[in-house]
Amino acid sequence: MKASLHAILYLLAAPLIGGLLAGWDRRISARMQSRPGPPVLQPFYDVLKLLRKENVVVRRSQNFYILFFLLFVMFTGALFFAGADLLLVVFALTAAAIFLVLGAYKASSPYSSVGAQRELIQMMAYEPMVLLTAIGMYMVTKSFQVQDIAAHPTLLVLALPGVFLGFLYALEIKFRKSPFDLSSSHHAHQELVRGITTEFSGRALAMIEIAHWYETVFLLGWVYLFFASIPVLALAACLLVFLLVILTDNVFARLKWQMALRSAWVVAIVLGFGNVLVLSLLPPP
Amino acid sequence: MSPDAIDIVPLEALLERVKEKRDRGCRLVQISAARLPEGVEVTYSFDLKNRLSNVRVLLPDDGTRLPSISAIFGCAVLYENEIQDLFGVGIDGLALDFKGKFYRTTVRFPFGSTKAPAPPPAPPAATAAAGPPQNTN
Amino acid sequence: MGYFQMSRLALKWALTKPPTSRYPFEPRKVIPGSRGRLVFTKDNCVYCTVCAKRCPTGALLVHRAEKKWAIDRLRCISCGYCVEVCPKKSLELAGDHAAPVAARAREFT
Amino acid sequence: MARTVIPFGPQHPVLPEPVHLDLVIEDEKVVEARPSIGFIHRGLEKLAEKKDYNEFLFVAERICGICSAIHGQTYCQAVETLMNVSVPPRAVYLRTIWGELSRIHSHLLWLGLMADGMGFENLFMHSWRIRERVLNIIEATTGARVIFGVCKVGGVRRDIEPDAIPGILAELDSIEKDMRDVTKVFLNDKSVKARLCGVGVVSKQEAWDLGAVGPMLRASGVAQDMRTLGYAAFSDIPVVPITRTEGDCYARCAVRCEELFQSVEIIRQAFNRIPPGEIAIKVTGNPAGETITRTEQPRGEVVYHLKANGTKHLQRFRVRTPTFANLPVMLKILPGCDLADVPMIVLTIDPCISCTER
Repeated sequence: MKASLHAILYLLAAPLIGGLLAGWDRRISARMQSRPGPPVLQPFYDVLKLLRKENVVVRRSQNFYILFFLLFVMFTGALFFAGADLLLVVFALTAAAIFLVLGAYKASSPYSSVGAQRELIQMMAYEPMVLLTAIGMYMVTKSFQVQDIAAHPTLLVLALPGVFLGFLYALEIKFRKSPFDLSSSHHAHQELVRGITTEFSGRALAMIEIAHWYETVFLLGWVYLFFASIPVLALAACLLVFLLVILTDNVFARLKWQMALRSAWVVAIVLGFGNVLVLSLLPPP
Repeated sequence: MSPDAIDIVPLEALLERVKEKRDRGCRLVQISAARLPEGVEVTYSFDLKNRLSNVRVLLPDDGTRLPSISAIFGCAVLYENEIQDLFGVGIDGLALDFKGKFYRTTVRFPFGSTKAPAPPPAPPAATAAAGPPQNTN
Repeated sequence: MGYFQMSRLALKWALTKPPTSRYPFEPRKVIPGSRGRLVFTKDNCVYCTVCAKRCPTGALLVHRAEKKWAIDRLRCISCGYCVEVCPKKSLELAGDHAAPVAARAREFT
Repeated sequence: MARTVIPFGPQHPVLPEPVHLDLVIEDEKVVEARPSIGFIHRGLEKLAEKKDYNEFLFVAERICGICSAIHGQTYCQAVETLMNVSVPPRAVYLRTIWGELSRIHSHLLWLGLMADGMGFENLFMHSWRIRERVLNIIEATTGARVIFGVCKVGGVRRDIEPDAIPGILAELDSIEKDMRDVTKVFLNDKSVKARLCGVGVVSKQEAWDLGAVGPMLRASGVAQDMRTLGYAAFSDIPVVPITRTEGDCYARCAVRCEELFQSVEIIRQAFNRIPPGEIAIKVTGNPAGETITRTEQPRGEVVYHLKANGTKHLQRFRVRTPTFANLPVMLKILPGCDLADVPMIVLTIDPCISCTER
């Protein structure tokens, strides 16, 4: 009962929180760039406007994939906040991303298909680290269930410092922010125009935006898990991680895919796998 | 620039002269054409150690074609296409021929043409694109 | 450290007031000496048409007989050539800029 | 292997200039780049037949929005050569100062575009913030921000009052400090270096043979700068060309970064030495003869070829802009690079297509 309540709460509140976070992100980035930036509610205005826009598509079916992308992202988050199996959550997230990629391929524009290829590469880059995070959490708590992990009495980050750092790295890729904004960036100034989202407009683009908001909250929820035993600390950690993401977004050039892939795997192996290895060698407490 | 730095050569000697410049290690600075009453004058400027030297040929208005120097200086292609599009000069042996599509001008050969006059009927847009009449003068 | 070279500048500016101004709400600061709107003073003008003849864009129109002076704001490039050639000093460039206009039209004075 | 054609331009967010490239890519390697330009040919050279040589100055200044100051200056120099006019020394110094200010603003603009091309928004905004301060100096001294409109045949239109000079120099010091902060990121940041180093390498010989000019040529190790010809006040203020040897995008970026400070230094010296006196002399008569005048624009060597026959209209007005000379090099180094490198390579020639097509 409590689990489904959490899931419903997530489905209702996440877009609001995610949108506000996006607004603050734009605001803080703007200040770092020496300009005032838009109102905090701007992301909501944008989405409301997009919803009223004419729907221009290359192929009608491309928007169908986007609908599923949004639904799967919502489903992933709901699973997570309902306290379900972490592995299931990881694969649901992957499925969601695949729908976005399929939609981009369907649009058959050179920009969006190269963007889709890059998105697949990015998925390859962060997927190992995300899985290692799930495994690391299992090794400490002996459970894949999110509710058990959240209820674990110790601070997970103490046992999983490497995994946590590695997860932050994956988070950067997942947020599609500089230096990993290669498949699609928040602004169009790149060689692929807007990459994977180039050919989406109107309602489909609004759905992609909303999906990002859901994703943001869900991923920050994952950060929360690392500190779950002390809720205040956990919330502060989420906020700090969010600020860190904004800062890195502002102090990095876009990396090329080769370097993004290589660095992500190095991080996954050294920090993630190393941490898990150490845990498995230590005698159980 | 003193005018004596311009070396006026007959058309046949052009390639040889240009090759000579190339062998001396010159850089092609520019190729410029100018319409004179008797034809089109093409000037090739070269630079070596910040000193400019020029080679000039005159193309009479009887459809004489200009040999391309793009085999000697690769970068001449752009200049030669420009001359072809603006002055209507036929050029032989272009390494990359845009076939009159280098500049999409509304008026074909705005500086006239050395070829026999057979311009395609100018679209009515050509006169409109010249801008509204000026009230000066 | 090779990465994060920008962070000092970014953090510094995050805490500093942005140097931009919110333009339509805050009027632009006029820099003295700026070449802005062309201002015509009728008093001295003898309608000699020199300004109209010299204007590089043909923005000016002067009717000698009807004693009319006109400007097309969209054509004017604020170059100041007319100001220079005016024998009676009836033209000058103000520091502020002309209000936006949407269509080509001559303002008659 | 899948071949895809990626259209790049004429309207593309990386490069808001009308040049079109069909990039044939295999995976993400560019195997072929087919150019087409000519979308905005304005026929400015032809316009010389309609405008007299004094009016035409306004056209020459509008060949390009960014290098406008030096276009105007070069045009005046060329006409003055034809008419045997010697310009008062104060005017010559003022031209030099404005020319160098325009170099600073052009390079800052370019640095911003470059940062934006590699997805470094913050650096882009800061480069342009500093550029805005330079533009304020330019507006206060010339009356306009981009098209200066201060040169005229025989001198300049405006003077910089002696009491304004200390203020300008103080502002310049502060701008210099700001520029140090930003160029430090361009030159040292690892993520920037990862995008620039080893990308689009042009050897010294290649650059020379393909007729490259300006920072493009200097970055490949050729010490060529038209300012060493000693036009304007450069006969009194010596300029040592800034060169690098790598010939890659990083070298081109570094050359421009260093030129910013070189220009600041030139402006300081010019203000120190500026002689008092007239700023223009009256010019009568019409030009006659022929001249080829070369000056150094922010983007490289610009060539003005003027022919006049003693009437008030020029017989032939022809400009070879630096971008035009750099295009062949760009086309040469595009094949073989990554798709992500294309913006870097296209931007490092500092393309100004409006200049190119006139």
